[in-house]
Amino acid sequence: MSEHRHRTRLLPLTAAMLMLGVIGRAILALPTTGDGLAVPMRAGAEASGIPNVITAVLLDFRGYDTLLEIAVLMLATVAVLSLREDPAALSRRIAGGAGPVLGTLTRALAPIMLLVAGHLVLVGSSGPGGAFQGGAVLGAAGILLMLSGYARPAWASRRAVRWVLAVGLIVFIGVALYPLLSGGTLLQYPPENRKDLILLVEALLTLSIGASLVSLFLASASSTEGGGRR
Amino acid sequence: MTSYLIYVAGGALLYALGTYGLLARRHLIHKVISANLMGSGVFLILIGLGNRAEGGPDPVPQAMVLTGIVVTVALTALGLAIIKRYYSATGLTNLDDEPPAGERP
Amino acid sequence: MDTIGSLIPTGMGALRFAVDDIAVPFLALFAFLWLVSGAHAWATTPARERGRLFAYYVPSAIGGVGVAVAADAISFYLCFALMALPAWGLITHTRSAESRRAGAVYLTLTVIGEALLLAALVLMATGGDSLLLSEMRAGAAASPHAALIVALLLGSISLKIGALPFSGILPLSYTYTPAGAASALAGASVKVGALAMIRLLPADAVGADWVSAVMLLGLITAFGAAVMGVLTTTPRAVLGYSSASQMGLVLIAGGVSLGDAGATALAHGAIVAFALHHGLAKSALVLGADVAAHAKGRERTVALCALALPALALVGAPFTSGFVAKYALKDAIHLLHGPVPEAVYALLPLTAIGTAALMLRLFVLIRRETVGDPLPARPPVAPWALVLAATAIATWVWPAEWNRHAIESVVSPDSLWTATWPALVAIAGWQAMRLIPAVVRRLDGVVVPGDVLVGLTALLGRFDDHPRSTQVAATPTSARVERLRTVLTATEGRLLAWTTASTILVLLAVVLVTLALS
Amino acid sequence: MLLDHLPALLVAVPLTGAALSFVAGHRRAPHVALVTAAAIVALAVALVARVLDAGPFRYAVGGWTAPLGIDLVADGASALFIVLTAIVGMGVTLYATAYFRTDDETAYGHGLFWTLWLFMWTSLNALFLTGDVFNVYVCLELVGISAVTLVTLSGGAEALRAGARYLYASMLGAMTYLLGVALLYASVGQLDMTILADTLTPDVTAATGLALMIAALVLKTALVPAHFWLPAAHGSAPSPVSAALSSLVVKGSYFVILRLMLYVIPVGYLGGTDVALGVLGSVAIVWGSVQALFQTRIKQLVAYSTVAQVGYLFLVFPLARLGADAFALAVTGVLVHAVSHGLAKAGLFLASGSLMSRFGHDRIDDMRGAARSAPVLTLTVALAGITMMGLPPSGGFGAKWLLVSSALAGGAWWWAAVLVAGGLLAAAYMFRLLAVLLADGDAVLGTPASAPRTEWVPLALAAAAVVLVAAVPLITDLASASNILIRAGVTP
Repeated sequence: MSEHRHRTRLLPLTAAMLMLGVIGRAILALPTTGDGLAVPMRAGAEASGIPNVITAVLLDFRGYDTLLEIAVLMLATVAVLSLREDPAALSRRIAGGAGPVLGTLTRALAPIMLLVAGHLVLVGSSGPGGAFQGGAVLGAAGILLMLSGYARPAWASRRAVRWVLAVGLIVFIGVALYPLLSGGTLLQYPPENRKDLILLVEALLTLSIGASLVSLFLASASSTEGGGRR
Repeated sequence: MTSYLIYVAGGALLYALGTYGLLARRHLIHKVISANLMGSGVFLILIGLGNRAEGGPDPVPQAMVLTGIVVTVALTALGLAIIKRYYSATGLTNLDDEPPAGERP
Repeated sequence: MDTIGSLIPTGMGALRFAVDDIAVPFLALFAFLWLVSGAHAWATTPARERGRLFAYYVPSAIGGVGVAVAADAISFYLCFALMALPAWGLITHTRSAESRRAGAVYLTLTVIGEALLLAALVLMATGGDSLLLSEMRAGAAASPHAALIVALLLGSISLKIGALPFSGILPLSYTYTPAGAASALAGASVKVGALAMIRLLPADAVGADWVSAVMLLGLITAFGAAVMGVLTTTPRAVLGYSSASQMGLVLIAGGVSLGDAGATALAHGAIVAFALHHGLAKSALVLGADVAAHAKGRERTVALCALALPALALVGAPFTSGFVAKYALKDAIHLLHGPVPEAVYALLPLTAIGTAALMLRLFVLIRRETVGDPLPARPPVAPWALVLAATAIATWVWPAEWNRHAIESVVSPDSLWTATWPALVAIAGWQAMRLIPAVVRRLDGVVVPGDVLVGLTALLGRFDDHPRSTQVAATPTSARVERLRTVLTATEGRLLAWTTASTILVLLAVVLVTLALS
Repeated sequence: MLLDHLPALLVAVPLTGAALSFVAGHRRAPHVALVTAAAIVALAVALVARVLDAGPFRYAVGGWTAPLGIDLVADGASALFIVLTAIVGMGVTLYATAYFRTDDETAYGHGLFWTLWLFMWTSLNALFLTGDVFNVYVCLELVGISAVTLVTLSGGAEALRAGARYLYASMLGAMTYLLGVALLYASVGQLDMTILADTLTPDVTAATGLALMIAALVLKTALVPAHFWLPAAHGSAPSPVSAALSSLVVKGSYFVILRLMLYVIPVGYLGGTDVALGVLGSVAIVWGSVQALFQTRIKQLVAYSTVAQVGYLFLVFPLARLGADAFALAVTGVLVHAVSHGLAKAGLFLASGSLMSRFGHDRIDDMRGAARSAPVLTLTVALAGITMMGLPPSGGFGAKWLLVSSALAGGAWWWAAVLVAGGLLAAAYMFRLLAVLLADGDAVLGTPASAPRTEWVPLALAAAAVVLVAAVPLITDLASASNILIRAGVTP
């Protein structure tokens, strides 16, 4: 039997159905309204003067989650890098290269994407946007460049790439610890330079996230020579 | 008032579907996709249930989902990297820990 | 309850040792025997094997000596375990299949004994706020679990001293052990069971039925082990059964000690007396048997004659240490009334017949034994001579209450006769057996060292291809183990397969939810 | 006052170390790791001193207290686990400096062990400190991703297969846990453990959510029958990783179960779940030990021993419902067990790793005679064995004593019987291993791949476990300073 044809298996199916039943029963037992923490969160956001309540939750109230989340992302990058087979994966050229159309298009698009990424970071504090969105656009630009045959620029040594990947997290930790000097707690930004600090962190995070996404792509892409081994 | 139930029910279905896939599908990438389905299911449930709040959706589940998505991305990236390396080391696309489906009694 | 500190007995985390009245005789005995036996072992072990033997001997000796002065539950348990577990390495020193099997049986029973002891100690400690043995023993009588505590302690002690049905543990552990180490095991290690009786068994905690039952068990062990010992084929096994038989007598004293306080004091005296007497005599026999087996001509004759001293002591002949010990035991039993104590009192002299028969059997076997294995040097005589000297005088000169009666009555014809006739009966019986050689040949070697235990393991392994032998313990049942291994690893393999395992996990989640909602 | 910020620093310092070790490159990363490890040890000791001195305290990250923000909670139990992690972590770091020394730049994940390891340390500390059930999810994933990657570090097919299984198990666990949090939050509307503990009322959704969370954590702790990922993962990882996984990572998720079951959830709220966990724990003790007895490869044996030892950790739950005395004794006992097993198992795994590199293989039966050529390692195995068997004066003995006392105080002798039987089974498999090492044999030893000086690290860890009874008073004090016992009404 081909391994692509799948035969339904009864026991796992039963388990999944039972799970569905468990979830269903739990959900149907809920009252139709439930505020959770919505009310105090909104009040808190208003008090601290952040217009977007979700941003307030992400960056302020539960900023610790976000710090660890950045750690998760960098960890995943490190993990994938540790699993790469080609030590030079980060500096290689992707097989094939680009035709004239893709090449020209990429060259035209890349600066615009850079601009969009920057914009997303800037609006992040008040509307939808932020480091993840910006980083995603930045990463996409990078991957596009790689796909069209560009390699890592010559000036970027291995050490420099590592710095770019880590700088977001390092600066984030630094900024998180900074309030400790003035008697605050971790991540308790002083109100006077709160905005600047967040912007600094977001900007560098965007850079690191973008670099992470490109690294993830490069580390797992097949090498130029001879494709993947069997 | 109970429109949230549509999302929640959809989420629960996705979750169960993903569970079945993670448990029963043999191909390694199928399993990763199934786990992502489970994740999407939970996210839908979170968002859906968060919509029961009066005066606009509860921001906390939304923040949780955003964090959850990043974590899931990280897990997925790691999963794909391992699968790729495993494939190149063994040529296998499954865990090879049980007889093929056809040979089972 | 205000603090958890109050729940955890004070002294947890500290080891306390003390030299008290009980400790002194045991400390003297254990230290002497472990040292002297060690000297013998050192001299008789080839240099390249010394490291391996003493890697086990030294910890065992440390535990064996330390246990005498252990004052709290934790140090007692520590020393008990430290002595008993490494002894496994002494038993398996020769690395033959039989010795490995003996080691496995020994280890299993020892670890079970440890577990019972631990349970008893914890139970005793939960009653009061002390880990001091003296206070725990006093508190145990008032504990609601007194009966359980006594039962656990008796179980543990029985395993240590080889009471029926565990009598096989002693011959099993001596048969394959090098002589020096065997002397330490036979002389010192087993006596820790006697020490445990004094240190732990609470007085007046359980009813007279218990006293009777334990005394009966002791008596049966004394007789039963003697019978089995006569039917085995190696000197060491005979010595092992003789130990079990003698420890049966100690168990009788242990039974008496469960009674009221007056009887307890006397019983403890008897236990100490027996420990000194039997520890020294048995060590002298083990070392002497080794010396005699490697001697030739006239030296051999001298050695065999010297060996008669500890043998006679075990029988309880007049002017020997056994005479003192028996007297102390009789005094203790005499204090109790009722059918069982009186019956035990009446039957006690008969046990000497069994012991005498054992000793006769021992001499026959030693004389029969031919020595094949070359030693680097002949076994040294000095350690043996030291133990012999100690056997001769220790119980008589020890400053204590328990030897006064014996010293007073040592020259009375009545007591001399009481101490002598069992030996004469045994000799008469032995001569009578010569008239029926066919029966003797058939019975010779009926009992394998380890008796019931080996029988039990053999029963479990009866699907094996190995033919059962009555002369040596069966070899390890490797085929059965292999089959079990296959079944278990295959089961685990199936359980570990992803789909099965993850499905079980999801079902487990469902079960937990169901339980949570029920 | 720096002492007030200890919880934040215990997360921030290793996290900084992780980022810097990545930048430093594979040659200088070990130095970064050593400096970081030393700093964490100092911080962990300070935390213990602080908790003993002033009791449990909360740390509001960002200045927002729960329910708005996330509170870190430092109490006796978390301080104990953090200091255990610090000690074992220091040992693993020292050992790894020799173990991963190689001139091949591409070996062992291109020298990224150090970064991954410091990430794992960060996440464990974070897990022991967090007071928020959603933050637990993030921490668990940090632990999971770093652990999975560390397992695959050798790059061999077996390690990759084990890593993949471990990853799928992690995914299943993560999703189950998150689903549980979603349901719990939908019902109660809170994420902070203390607030949850105060506001939980009988409710189907909340109970379902909590039960799902427990099930997910059980999977991550590898309690039978959810142990399916552990033997392969712990058995095929590089030895320093195995040590950290077996001794610390399973404790991370276990710690959350402990807090949930005994602190957040009122007794009886989850019906018979606590008894079910105890029963599974008993099954784990027997099944893990029996499997350990039949393993032919040394690290598999040690890994199955972990399956068995994890079982003890779950006996606390049925014992905890047997009254205040039993509760206090059981919690203290299980803390002692966690510490002693952590130390001994780390020593055992590191020693196994050294034995394997000395022999060039991992077959137990072919390690005869190791005692003569590798006495330090054999002694380590023996000392670890003492703890596994629960002989005095080891921590294993202290734990067994306390747990048996708890069972007897609660009048439930059958749990005591399980505990005592567990010691017997441990003796069986440890003696089997020791018998081979101590046997005579001409073990053919290659030149040690790792520097012999690192063999003292496992010895020190195992020896620490053996004398741990001396630390029982300290652990008792920490237990009294834990929120679990304070809430239960046992005040210091």
